[in-house]
Amino acid sequence: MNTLVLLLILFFGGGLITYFAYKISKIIGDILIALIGLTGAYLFFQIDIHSLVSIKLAGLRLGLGFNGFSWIFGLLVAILSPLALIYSIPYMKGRERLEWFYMLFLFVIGAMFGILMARDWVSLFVFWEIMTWSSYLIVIYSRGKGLDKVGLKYIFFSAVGAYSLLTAIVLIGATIKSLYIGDLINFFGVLSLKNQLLIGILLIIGFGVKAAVMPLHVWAPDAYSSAPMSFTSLFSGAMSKMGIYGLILVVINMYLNHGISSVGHWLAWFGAITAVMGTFYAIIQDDAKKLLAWSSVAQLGYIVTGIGVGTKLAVFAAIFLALLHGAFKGTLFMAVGAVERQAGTTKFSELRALIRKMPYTFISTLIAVIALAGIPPIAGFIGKWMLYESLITDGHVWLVVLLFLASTAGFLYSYRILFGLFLGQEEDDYKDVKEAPVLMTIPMLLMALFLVVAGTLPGFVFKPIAQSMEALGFADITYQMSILTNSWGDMVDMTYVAMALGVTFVVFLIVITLVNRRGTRYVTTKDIHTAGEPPSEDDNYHFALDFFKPFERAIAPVFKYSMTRIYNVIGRGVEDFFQFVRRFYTGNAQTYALYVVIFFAILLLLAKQIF
Amino acid sequence: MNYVLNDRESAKIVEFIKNFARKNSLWVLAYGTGCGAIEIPPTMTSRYDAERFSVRGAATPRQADVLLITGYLSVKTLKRVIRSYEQMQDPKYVIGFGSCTINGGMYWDSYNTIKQLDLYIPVDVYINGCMPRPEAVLAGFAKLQELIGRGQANGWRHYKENLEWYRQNQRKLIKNWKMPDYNW
Amino acid sequence: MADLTYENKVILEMREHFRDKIIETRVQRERRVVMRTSKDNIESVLLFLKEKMGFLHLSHIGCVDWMEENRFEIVYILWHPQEKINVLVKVDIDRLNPVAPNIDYIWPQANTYEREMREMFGIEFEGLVGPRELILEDWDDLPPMRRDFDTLHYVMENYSFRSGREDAQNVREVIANRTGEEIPEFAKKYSR
Amino acid sequence: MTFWQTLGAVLLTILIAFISGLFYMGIRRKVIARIQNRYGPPLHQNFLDVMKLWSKESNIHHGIMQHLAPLWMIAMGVSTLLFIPIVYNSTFWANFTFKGDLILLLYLMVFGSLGFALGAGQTGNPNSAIGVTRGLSQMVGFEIPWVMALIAVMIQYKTTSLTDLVAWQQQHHTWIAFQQPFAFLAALLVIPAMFRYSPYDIVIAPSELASGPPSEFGGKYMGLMMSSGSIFMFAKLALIVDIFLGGATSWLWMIIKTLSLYMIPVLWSAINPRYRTEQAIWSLWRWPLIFAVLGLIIASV
Amino acid sequence: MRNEKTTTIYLGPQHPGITGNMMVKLEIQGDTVVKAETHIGYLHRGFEKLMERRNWLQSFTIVCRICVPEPDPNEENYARGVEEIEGREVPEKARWIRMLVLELARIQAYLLWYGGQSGSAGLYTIGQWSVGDRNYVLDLFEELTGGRVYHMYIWPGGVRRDLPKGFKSRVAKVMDYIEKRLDDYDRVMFDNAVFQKRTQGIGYIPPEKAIEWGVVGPPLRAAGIASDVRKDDPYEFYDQVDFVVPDMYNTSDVWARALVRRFEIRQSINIVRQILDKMPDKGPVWNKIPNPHKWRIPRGEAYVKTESARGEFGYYVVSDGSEHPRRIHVRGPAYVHGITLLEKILVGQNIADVSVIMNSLGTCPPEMER
Repeated sequence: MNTLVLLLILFFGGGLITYFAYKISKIIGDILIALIGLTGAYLFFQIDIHSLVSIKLAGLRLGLGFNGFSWIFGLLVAILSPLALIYSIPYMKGRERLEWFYMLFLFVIGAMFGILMARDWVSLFVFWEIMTWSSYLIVIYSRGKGLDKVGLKYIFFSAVGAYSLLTAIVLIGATIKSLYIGDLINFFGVLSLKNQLLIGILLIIGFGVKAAVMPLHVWAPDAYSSAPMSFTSLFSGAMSKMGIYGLILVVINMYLNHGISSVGHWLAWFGAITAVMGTFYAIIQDDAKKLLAWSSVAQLGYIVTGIGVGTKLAVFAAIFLALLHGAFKGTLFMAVGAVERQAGTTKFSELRALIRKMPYTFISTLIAVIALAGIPPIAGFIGKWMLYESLITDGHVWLVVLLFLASTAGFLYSYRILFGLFLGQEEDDYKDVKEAPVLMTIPMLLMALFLVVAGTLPGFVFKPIAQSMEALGFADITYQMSILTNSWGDMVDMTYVAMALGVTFVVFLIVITLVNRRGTRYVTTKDIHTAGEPPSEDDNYHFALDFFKPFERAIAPVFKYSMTRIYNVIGRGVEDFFQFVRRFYTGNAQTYALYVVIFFAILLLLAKQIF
Repeated sequence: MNYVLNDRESAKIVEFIKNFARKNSLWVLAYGTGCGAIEIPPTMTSRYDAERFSVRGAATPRQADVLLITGYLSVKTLKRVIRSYEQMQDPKYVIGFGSCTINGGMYWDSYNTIKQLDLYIPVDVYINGCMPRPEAVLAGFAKLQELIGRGQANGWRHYKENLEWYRQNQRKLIKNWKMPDYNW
Repeated sequence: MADLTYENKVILEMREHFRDKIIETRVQRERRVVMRTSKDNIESVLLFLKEKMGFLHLSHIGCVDWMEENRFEIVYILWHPQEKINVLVKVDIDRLNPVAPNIDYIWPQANTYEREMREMFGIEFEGLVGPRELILEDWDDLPPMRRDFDTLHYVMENYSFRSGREDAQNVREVIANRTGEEIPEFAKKYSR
Repeated sequence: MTFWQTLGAVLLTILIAFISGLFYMGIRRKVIARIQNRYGPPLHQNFLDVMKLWSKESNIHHGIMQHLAPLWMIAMGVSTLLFIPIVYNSTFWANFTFKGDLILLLYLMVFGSLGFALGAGQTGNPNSAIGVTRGLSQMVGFEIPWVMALIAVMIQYKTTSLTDLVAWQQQHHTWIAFQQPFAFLAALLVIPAMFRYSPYDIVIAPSELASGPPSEFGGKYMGLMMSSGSIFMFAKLALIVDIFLGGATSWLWMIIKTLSLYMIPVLWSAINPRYRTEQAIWSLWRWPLIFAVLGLIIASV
Repeated sequence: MRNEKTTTIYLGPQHPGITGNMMVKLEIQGDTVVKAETHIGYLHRGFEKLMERRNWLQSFTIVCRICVPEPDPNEENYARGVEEIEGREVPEKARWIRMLVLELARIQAYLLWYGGQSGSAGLYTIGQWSVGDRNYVLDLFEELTGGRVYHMYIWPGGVRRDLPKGFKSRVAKVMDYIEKRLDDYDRVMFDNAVFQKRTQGIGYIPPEKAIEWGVVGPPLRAAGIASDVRKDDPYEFYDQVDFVVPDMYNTSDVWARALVRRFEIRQSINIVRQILDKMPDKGPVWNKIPNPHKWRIPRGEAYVKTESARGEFGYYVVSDGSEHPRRIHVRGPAYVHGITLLEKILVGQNIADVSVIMNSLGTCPPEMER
């Protein structure tokens, strides 16, 4: 049998088998899902890129098969999913309805592979819906308080996305009489401008929901933080990339390759604003999960900007960032999950000083956060460097400024994750906390290791990206093992960066450790400068609440200003729309229902005009 | 000539350099314990300018070298002084400032001030007077520098070695000993 | 002699309003009016002075221990910001059962004075909120401002003194050793 | 260039930067003392301070991150220095200047502060944490005009490489400060914030936070911090000299230019009180930002 | 139980931002103070108890040590309290000299305040200048009294000794110098936009509550209420000199308090000049007291008050007719300002402003501590 089909069968069939396996015995189920995850990764690497499965069904020509470009996203899913599954085993231990959870989990993975394999719109849509519904069920799986609202928000926005996808597919079918994705790409230039814009924008809305682009991001923070962390690492790390995959398909393959760049530029602006706002929201969160969720929104903003700009280096950077985001956000969500499992909460105001209790989690978090903040020599810097250079050399000055604002402000929440969870005043409350089980730390450490290696020798990651870029239609993709260059010919040699930092660090580590070694001693965090006053039991010396209050005060006017800016761009009355969007946050079911109805009405109107 | 320094001589040279650096960089803990604190600003500011003798303030005990006990110590302050002193990094020096630190001064019969500072923390230099003029304070610092240069300002070592005796004295006064333990 | 009309007016008005509840009134000097009342009436007297007479400002609350007469005398000193007059309201408290009414709802700063008196004299104020310790820490002896607390005795028990001037007995010799000065024969006897 | 030559140049660069940085600090103390009607400490006072700190006999730390904290600083200071061209057209002093560009430097310069912030966080001192939040907030404040000024320069001269910028200025016998005055003004206005001198000394703020993040650092940790501070200070000054003031053809010129540049924040700080955090951010988002926007508009037109 | 909702920060006793040796325990949320608690007692040496053991003359050496930055109002209060109970006359010249000393003390206290206020806002240059210039005033004191800080000069019955030769001209010279320097301070401190931003609108005391809350001195005048003991309850010859009590700076924030002090230090310089003019050249300066060991003060009591640089300084002196004071209770301005008032107005302020507010209220621990 073809490996492609085998892969799908493995996950969908495996999902069903897992369901029954968990009914029989938890241990068998655990072993089974680990096996399925690893087998999936193994099978993925056995896939021949050129193999294609064609099915004729009711007059429709359907096709399954990777191309060079979707393969790179498949790589992300294939590597992240077994790690997430293995991590999930200890993480989910003791929860109820595991069979249900794992079945959906495997369905999501299978559906993601399906989306990437789909060569036609119908199968893409089918897998898209499977992915959406399975993930929706996982989001509401924990049955927590307020989850119905979160789930409603998520499914509502997914529905909006699905309807626009569906409308677009119907439009495509009506205009070019073929549901093959390749056909649309090839004949896109033939379409009238109206159809080009309509189809493209409907598709962008459809994919943009999953990529959490600015006005469509509302669901993301809550959904990311509500799902079990083992799933969120995949949810944010890989599943959001399905949206990115779709956006690349639309923006690069359809528009850019046919000479339309303005849509992309608009998208780039949306992306940059998403990055800034996501960052600002992340800064004011008190919950590590929420913070990471908002940070995901911000990071996806960078990627969307890169795609929107659409130059060679920018798209390269976007794909690189997309892969890295999978790695570091996966790590971070796993780490937060580990903290949640071990310490019982993820609130910054409650947690403190876990570094001595959970050193491995700390190390992987540290590396992932450095990657997230884009500080050399960890890999995150490379993605940011390429993105900035591509924007600067291409003259997108204001986009760079926005992204720089987002990334500098990103240091604030980067620090907060590390400080809030791992540093600060040690208290007896958490003295019994132990390091997470090995099965949880190993996936995190593996990904952290990957980030370090990719920072010094990014060529390993560049290689598949270059291949996929060629599949996208970019010619002459050159890359070197560790040297980055922009189109002006300026370059950065990552080995020198790593060497300069590493050698100095190690040399002085030796110096500072050896000098006066006998006089160096550890003291507890109670022995601090409290102005001479002996610390008392009743007082809290850990500074966690309203961490960035002065910054919040400083950006409060900017906040307001940029919100209105966005809504001006959308082109509606400021006040009305502000009120209108605020309703999403209210979680009132009627408003969502109303919105669905209105949306349908608009769709119908549009459809009437076209057909 | 082929003269090689032996261990003792080289240790001596290292010690000399260390003492030279220590005596020429005295960071004073910003702690006005008693009324003598009023003469510290003049000492530090433009007319007397202690900084030309390499004396400057430090905000926290971790960075400070010199603890200046400016005058009488009440029992409540003694507890904080001990904590501040123990948080300072070796080598550290104490200057007792004013007659109150020497023998209780004019508060000799007060129920709340200590009468003899060196029972509780080791004192390297006393400056007498009530209050000592800034010149006297500078002279005290000069004396301390001289002692450090000769390697004789060893109060901190003495404190470490006789910790039991000091603790006993301290605990006699401080009834509620509620402080974190320092792993000496 | 200056014109003491307002000082007398205060006394008259207080006499009129409180009648025999005001025990003793006199004009001590210009701008100083002294009156005495009893423990039960002190709150109403102070409230009246503040609300009706315009003595808005509480300058001071003092306490004197008249041990021989077995009483504490609490003095509330008020200030009239317009008429520029201090009034001293005195009240006596039994020394064996020192309880006084709390007035920090009238003037918030009275709280500190009362805490101080509680600590220094052991006077309890009914319903006084605030940490017990103001100045002293872990004090377990008599309240120190009471007349029967002997501070010298306490000092002798708890502190040790540097013995006399023994440390300075050989001052002359020390100086002589340092400077190389010759001490004349006659002076050696007195050099201590 | 053999390996040993490169290594020698690297070590010499670090050493010279270290020594001149400490002397600059000494000069600063002296200048401020003179402004304050005082005689001031000797110029070499900072060397003695560093020596004394290294000779401390007991050093405490609250955990591994505090132990590592100064190392991040020194790693950052040294690497930043190595990627900055010091002497124009010199193969010996080239160090790593051809191996990195401005964007790298921008991010490299954050490495140390964030690492140090982690160490300060582990001490558990609330003052340290507050200081860190203030520092990070202020960083957002000054990075925006600073980055915009740099972008203006980059797009005007179509290069992100420092070496190219220096070469352009040396070949045209002019300074970018004259060519791009608005960007230079913006950069000049944020220098006090970059050095955290008054009125932007909100991180250390003795009378509010008791010296803030470094409040638990003493002994060798403080000593290493002072050393790295001097190197990093020199690197920052050299960076601005390279971008705006035409670089230098010899070490002497570099020292003259950096020292005169350094006097600007020093003199400015002597007569200014401290801002509150949000005031600091907004003061940086006012004039510096306006100048930076002007520079950017001029550069992109 | 630990309170997780706030973070505790100790401001003092060992802290560069605290005035003297006291502690303000701040509960903060973000960087906003939600609760402040003043703790004192670090400087308590029980001088009120000690005075009960000393005789009337010995006590006079203790009173000046009550408030370190400005000891002279204490001496003045003590002397006048004793004189009031005993009915002792003071020679005219002594009263002029007392005024001179009090005003010089006020000037040096304000100069020290310049340093504290600007230092707490991070402007160290002013502190270096003004504390340095303060030495010139202290030199005058040294010449007159023999002590830089503790003068022990004003005592019951007069002052301890007459003015040295040529003292008046030296005082006038120092006054000229300081007046010139004040303009420099203005340029760097009051004209500085950053300093204005840091002080305007913080530490607000509602003027309608100010009297009730026990605010005195410059903070009260900064609330627009012209209240000054020198005018309200004149002592010595203050009714014969010409000066203005400022009520035009009435925003009642730190900035207004700074302006009030800036105005008043110039007023004091003026008063000193007037005193130098009006002081008689000749005459006794001390009405001699009997043998101190047998010096009994008749039974009685007195509440005397003096305007110090920080506000009304009151002494409640009680004598039981013996050689020793029965009770001397001190009412310092900081006793109210530093505890209840500070705790009240710190709530809602930024931690960056705590030290600034504290300095503007003139919090001085030694006098609160007794």
